[in-house]
Amino acid sequence: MRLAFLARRLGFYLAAAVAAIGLNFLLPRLMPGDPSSAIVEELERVSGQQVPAETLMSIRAIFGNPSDNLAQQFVDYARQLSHGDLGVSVVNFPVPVADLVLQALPWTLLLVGATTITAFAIGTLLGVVAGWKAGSRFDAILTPFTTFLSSVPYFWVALLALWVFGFVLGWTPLSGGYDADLPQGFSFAYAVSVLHHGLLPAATIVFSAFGGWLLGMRNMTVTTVREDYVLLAQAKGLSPRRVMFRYAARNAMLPSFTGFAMALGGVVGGALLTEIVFSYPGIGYLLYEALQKRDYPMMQGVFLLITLAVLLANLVADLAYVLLDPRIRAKG
Amino acid sequence: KSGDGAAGATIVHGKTDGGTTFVRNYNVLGPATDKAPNMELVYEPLMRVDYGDGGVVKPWLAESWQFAEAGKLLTIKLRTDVTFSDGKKFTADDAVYSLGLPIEKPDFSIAGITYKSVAKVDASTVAVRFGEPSYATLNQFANILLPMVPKHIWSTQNLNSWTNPDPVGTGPFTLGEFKPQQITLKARTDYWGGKLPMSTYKIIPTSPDALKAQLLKGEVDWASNSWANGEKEYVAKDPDKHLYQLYSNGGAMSVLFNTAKPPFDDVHVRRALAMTIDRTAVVTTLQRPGTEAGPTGLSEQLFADWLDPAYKGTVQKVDATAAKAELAAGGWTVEQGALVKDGKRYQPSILFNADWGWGNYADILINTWKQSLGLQVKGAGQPSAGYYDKQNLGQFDLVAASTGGSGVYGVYRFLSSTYRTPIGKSATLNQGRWNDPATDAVIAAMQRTDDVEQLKTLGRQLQKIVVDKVPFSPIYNNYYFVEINATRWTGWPTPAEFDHIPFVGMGPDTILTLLGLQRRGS
Amino acid sequence: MTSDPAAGLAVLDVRGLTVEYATGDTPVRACDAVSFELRRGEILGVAGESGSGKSTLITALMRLQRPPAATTAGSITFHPRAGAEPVDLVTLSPSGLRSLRWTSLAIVLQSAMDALNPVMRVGAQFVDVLRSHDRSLSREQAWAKAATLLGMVGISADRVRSYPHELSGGMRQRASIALALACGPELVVMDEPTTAVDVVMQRQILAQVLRLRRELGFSVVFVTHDLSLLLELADRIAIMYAGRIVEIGTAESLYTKPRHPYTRGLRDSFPPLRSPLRRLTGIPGSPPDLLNPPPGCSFHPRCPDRFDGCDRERPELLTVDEHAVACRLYPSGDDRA
Amino acid sequence: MSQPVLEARGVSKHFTAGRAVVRAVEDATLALQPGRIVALVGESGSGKTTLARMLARFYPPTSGEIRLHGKTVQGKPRAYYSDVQLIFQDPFGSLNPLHRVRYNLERAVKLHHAVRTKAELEGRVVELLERVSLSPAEQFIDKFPHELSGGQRQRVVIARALAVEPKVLLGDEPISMLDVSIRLEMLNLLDRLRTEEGLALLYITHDIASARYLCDDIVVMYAGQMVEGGPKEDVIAAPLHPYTQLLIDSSPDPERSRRDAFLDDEDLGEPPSLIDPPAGCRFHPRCPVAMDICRTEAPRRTERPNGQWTHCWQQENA
Amino acid sequence: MLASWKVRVGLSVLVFFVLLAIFGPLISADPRANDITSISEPPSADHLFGTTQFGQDVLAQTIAGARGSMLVGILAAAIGTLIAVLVGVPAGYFGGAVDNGLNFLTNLFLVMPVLPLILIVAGYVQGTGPWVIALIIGLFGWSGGARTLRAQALSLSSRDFVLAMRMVGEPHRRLIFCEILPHLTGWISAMFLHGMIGGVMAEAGLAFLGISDSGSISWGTMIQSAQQQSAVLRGLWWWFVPPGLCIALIGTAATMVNFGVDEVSNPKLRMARRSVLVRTRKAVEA
Ligand SMILES: Nc1ncnc2c1ncn2[C@@H]1O[C@H](COP(=O)(O)OP(=O)(O)OP(=O)(O)O)[C@@H](O)[C@H]1O
Ligand SMILES: Nc1ncnc2c1ncn2[C@@H]1O[C@H](COP(=O)(O)OP(=O)(O)OP(=O)(O)O)[C@@H](O)[C@H]1O
Ligand SMILES: [Mg+2]
Ligand SMILES: [Mg+2]
Ligand code: NI
Repeated sequence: MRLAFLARRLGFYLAAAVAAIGLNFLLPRLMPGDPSSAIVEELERVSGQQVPAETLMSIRAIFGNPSDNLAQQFVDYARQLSHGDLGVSVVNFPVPVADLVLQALPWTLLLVGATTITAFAIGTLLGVVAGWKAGSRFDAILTPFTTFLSSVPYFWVALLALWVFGFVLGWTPLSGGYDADLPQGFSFAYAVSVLHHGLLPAATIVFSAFGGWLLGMRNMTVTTVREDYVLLAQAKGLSPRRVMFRYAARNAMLPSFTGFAMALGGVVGGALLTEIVFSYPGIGYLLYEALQKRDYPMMQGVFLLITLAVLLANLVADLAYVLLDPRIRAKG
Repeated sequence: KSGDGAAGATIVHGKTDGGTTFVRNYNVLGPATDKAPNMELVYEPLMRVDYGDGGVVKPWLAESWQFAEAGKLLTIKLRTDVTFSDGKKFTADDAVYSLGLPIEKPDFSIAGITYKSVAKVDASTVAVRFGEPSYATLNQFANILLPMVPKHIWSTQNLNSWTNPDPVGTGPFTLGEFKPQQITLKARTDYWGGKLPMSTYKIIPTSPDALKAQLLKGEVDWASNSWANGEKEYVAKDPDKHLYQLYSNGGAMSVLFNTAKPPFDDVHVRRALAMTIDRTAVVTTLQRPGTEAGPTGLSEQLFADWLDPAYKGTVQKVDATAAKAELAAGGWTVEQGALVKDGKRYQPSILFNADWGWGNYADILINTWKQSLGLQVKGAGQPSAGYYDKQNLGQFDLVAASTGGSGVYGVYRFLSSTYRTPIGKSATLNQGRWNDPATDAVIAAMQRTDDVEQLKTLGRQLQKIVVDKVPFSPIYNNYYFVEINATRWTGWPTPAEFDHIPFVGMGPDTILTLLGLQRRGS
Repeated sequence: MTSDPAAGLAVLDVRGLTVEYATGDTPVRACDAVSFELRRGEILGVAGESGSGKSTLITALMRLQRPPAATTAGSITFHPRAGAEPVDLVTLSPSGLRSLRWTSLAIVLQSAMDALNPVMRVGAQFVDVLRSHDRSLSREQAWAKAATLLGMVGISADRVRSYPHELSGGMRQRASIALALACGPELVVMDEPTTAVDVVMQRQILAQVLRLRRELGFSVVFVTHDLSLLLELADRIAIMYAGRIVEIGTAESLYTKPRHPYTRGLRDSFPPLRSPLRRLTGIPGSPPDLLNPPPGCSFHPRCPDRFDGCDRERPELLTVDEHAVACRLYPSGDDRA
Repeated sequence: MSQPVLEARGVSKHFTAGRAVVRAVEDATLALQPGRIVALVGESGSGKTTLARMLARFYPPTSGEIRLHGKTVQGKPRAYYSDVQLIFQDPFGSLNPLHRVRYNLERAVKLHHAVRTKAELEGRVVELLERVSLSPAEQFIDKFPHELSGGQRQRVVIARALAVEPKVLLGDEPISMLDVSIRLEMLNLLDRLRTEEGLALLYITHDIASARYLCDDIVVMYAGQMVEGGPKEDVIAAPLHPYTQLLIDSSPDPERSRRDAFLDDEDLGEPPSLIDPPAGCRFHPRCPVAMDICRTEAPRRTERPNGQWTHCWQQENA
Repeated sequence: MLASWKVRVGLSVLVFFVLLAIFGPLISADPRANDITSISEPPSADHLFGTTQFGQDVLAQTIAGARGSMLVGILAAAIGTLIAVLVGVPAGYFGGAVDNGLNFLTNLFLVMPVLPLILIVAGYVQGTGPWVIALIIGLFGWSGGARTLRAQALSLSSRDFVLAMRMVGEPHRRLIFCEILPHLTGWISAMFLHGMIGGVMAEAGLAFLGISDSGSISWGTMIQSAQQQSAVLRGLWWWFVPPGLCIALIGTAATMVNFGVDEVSNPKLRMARRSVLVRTRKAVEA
């Protein structure tokens, strides 16, 4: 049962990955006109130069040679991808997209990964407490406040934070991922600088993201607390903390866990707007720049990477879910 | 933090337009659109344009030059004291190679190269041949995109894909350390132009807003960015050290009329609309008071000597009465917000670049037109790409676009009908499709002479055409914006007195600025 | 009955227990001045229709009620075994209560599927409670004990590592009975522990409960809507109607001589399995809405024997020996049926 | 005995759950006659609901056939439903909480009769309500299900089923969710419908006492198979199958001397898995009198002159 | 449903904004009118919300922005909800092959990263109007809803009352529309509200990135314009606070409505209300 379940999920993700690659392949081709010619023209317009043969080839491999049929184009595309080749950045020619992505990836993983986990932890914890003490003053104040918080556009929060802490108070740097003067590497000063730069973006992400977790978790906890098994746990005379965490929270968490997995997958996509507000050198910013400069190969590459990461995270989440919820193994 | 280390002499440049990371690509001529910044500190052109002197072309790596054959043959004498940073001498071979590249490789044909061939005359002289008289296009040799590169290195590379990670050039700097978020350039000790007062030039990426804080804190010494209300928010806080300077770049933000289609093929309509642009409102909201463009589009700061006295000091005010009279004279009426003549209605729209945030200024124009003429113009914002597409293809009625160039000829050159294409075909210049024999004649005459007085006369003729026939209508002057924190470095030029503009990215001017600085207190 | 020396003594003494649901403007009184006594080793059955307040009573007895339920009056005096001081569960401090829980008071809920934590192994749920009440117990010992306890109710030891969903309904129900007995409680309350299983299994489970009670000597409050089952199982039976106990007495006397018309009606709602069939009518009408209880005796709208005044006067539960009834037909509680 | 209206002949139902096959009903045969009530008893999971749902054509039988008026049924079940109606266990669940009583009945009437006027429609609805003793009808007609008690809801459900004027009513534990005190009213109502309208009734229950009260014949199911059947008094008084015996012994019976039944604390284990049922007689693992043959071969049907029949080796050999 | 104060307050706020979007622009000042005599002025009697860098009245812009943002939000929500219903309900109701196909589609869209996808698509179709933006947001934002609806329809379709009505002879069409859909209205309206804030937020985000119709005024373009003029760093708070707050307000309102509806339909949540706790405490003390 368990294996069958996993196999089915795996099958789905494989299919989804193929679909994602297909979407990535089709998107530019669905747009009016022939994508590679459009890109070539764009490139010529931007640079005011004729596109060299090498660039043309790279573009053709990713975006298709108009003279080939679609199947042939897909084969070329898949072959290109199977070598880990996401094509060549048009704007940063001849740097491969993969290189640029790899450069930006650690930053995003660090910032968004850490904050996603933190926000989830904080939100879930507070949500459990609010749900456990539903109706208490703590809940009655925190929950509406959080409702409001989670409705505030997060780039707006980022702007305000930047203004207050970066500009008015000057506590945090205004942009970038680290102090450029320091040599990159595993030095203490460098780590401190990375933390210092990451603090504000991280804080704003956590600030605007934990509310959603809190609300979901609160309601799930409220529902779970009314389950018989929680009642029984109380009757068993276990300590309230144990009842709250092992019985109520443990079960209430299951639905948010799926969301958390998706969020983790989304990490690779970066906190787009926040990264932009803080000029944080992550994937989100990369995508934004690609978009602005119409660097289609870069857009496609980043998007493919994000999609595959999300798929992978979901797969991992499914696997983990099997461990978390024994019932799933039976249900399949 | 940045700056005063043991090495001491560092100048920090905050770069705002390059995103968060830099790309190590020093192939000046390569096809990428994003390359390493400030390559002009490594690779230098032959000449420079002196904006302090009406945009006249001055020598740089070239020592002198001479036109012959009625402006069709240019002999350039090179400096003999120039070396590349690898120690090799800069010779005519390098110059011929460098100038020949765009001819030999059409891929590299940068817009504006008009010469047909290059030849070596002797070890320090090259001859450039044009197809037609080219006195007026000398400034192409001042283009930093036509730099002198070392033949011994470049000729062995595949220039299409080479990224030239360790550039060797004639400029005052070599690449010290390259990090995606910080570049340090090291000053050469054997630079032909003299000894630089600093040993290191550091470039950091930043955003316009972050830059402001960095300037205030003194983390950045020098940047090229506009600071609306900079006088109050920056300079006033320490007028001695906080410098915010505007240098006219000779051009203006203008409304271009699409003269290839009605109703803008009618001079009365153009005049009426030009008369009812509230330029003062625009510059007020831009927070650049007093920068309204004159009717000619030539800035007085730069072209004082060249301007027709009749147009000097003119600030065009909104004149609804006159504008209505113009419309009446052309037989136009405005009905329900549209221009009407002979039963045909025209409801124009104005194209602008949304990425510049120009929508709000477009609104000001639209409002004034509505208030003074009753004409309802639609705003049609487009992101950069679409904006340029539509502009070049002539798919617009009115477009807010920058005009400009070096020298009077440079500013007006685009009006030549030689650049004109039918609507639907891309034009890189003359997007307004201006087609006027008188204009063409004057422009052609300017190309054929380097006689300053004659050029001035011709220039005034062009000014008159622009003022009377209104192929485009300037709104406000464009500037080079310079932000400086002079805490560490002094000796900066000022707009009141300069012979080079302290603007980063201006090639030789940038170098001249650096050469002229002194460390404060030493 | 058992040979426990303390037999016959009260283990629980409930007086005037009133529980209200504080929803809406008028509170719903789901338990109204409920009084009874539970003796050591005894099985007290509580029968009543759906909504009569059985579960409310049980949760209030265990102080497990949650908002909006609130115990608004009455006392629950618990007499611990080894001569310790009696305590009032209604006012007992939370920590005092926690020390009594499971070691003295245990509960079996209606649906074992819902009562077992779905993400914990069955054994772990035993270990959890065993170790929290006996800190000296090692993990291994606790698991071993869990297996023994499961064995007691006929579940093989290898099932301790199963998750609840991996057990059948009957096994789950038995497991939760074993769980209730884990810490040797004096009192086990059971809220319809066998409604979800079918008759064969029900009989097996109840047989085991009876056997275990013989061996361990705990008292039981057993709640169900199935009077016919209680008649066989319980020592004494309390009949609840609309939040009140309308009659309480030994099983035999309740079956043979029901006094309250409701009890009689209820008894006659179960068609016989063997004796000759006759047409039965049950009790006409439907149970009252506790939000708007009828005035007087809440049974009067359905009562075949009602007479003048039943719709005004509320009868008290009057005790005579083993039998008590709240009906105006028996003004002194004596036997007139 | 008259001709059966509805018959199941050797029907089986196998569900596939993943790779496993659940043999929920195996070779069941059942006949419903007009004016007679058959009770189907058996423990949880024995396939009673599955059989009822096959008869209601919610599931197609894996094998065997369903016959209505002697003809094998096939095609769209729409016409079939004007003869056969199923009453569900949960009276709340089988009424859409968003629709009034009126809507439910009017839809049923409209779908099966060409009513022309509003008054005619109203008349029919009132008549239906009165037939299930919901009178005065005006008091109930515009109520929502949640405004009715369980018994009243179940009556509305029955009224809706009657609207199509069926010949057969299948009741899947129609009273088990009702309060004890009102169950009998419902049984009496069903009994009246049988007598007055000549309906054929299938009464599914796990309560053997109520089966005895209502029905004429009893059929006992165990683990997907029918193990015994016959006239009710015979089956209860003298069960032929040990499972029937066990079922009767397990049923609460206050008349029995107290606690007798609880004394033999014997663990009979669980009903078998239907995925991998025991070979031979499916009851043999729990059977106190199982013989060797029970473990290998399934017993055939043994009939008694009184109409009682069973599948048990004990009887076959007797 | 209106018994819940959360629903009442939330709905009032939403209705207020919808009315504002419909009628506000008719009575407010021209949001594009430039008054260069008052530039970047803080709130005053003349300009209740102050003025922008361009001498435009922030109040008028906020009102016009309500129209722009709500239009995109509501359109996106309508499109998304419609697709969710069209995909989710048949999948759940019919099951089998229909379900397999539709469910795969849903799951696929569920795991696709939506914002980047919207960005990419918006990047390809540059310079678009509010309709296209709404279409894109809606097209990529339906999957969560479809999944919920599918699950609900699946459980509803096997509920006894559906079977019972089928037995009475109702055709599939009526079963879906009269028996099942009415039960989903709660979910669907919640989905719609959710989609609406999602749409408003996404529009704001896209506008902030410069992907929007620059001709229209929305809260997003207001924030973007303020950001472009460094309003934040210059302390022109009255410029960017109103649009941000408006978004937060309707977001909060929509969440409150959903919360309230949840409480009404889920008794467990209803029991968790503070009033219940307070009342219970009072009862015990009495
Ligand atoms: N949370 C609640 N809020 C308001 N009233 C409630 C609540 N829970 C129960 N009640 C009411 O209290 C009364 C007693 O309910 P209780 O659950 O104790 O009945 P019961 O006898 O256990 O019924 P059943 O046999 O159905 O389990 C019912 O009338 C019910 O309406
Ligand atoms: N759709 C289905 N898919 C798989 N198995 C099923 C399905 N429906 C029923 N079963 C299985 O078929 C067997 C018989 O179930 P059924 O519901 O018919 O029993 P029942 O006699 O009605 O039980 P109860 O008394 O609990 O209602 C059970 O083991 C059940 O798990
Ligand atoms: Mg109960
Ligand atoms: Mg069943
Ligand atoms: Ni029962």
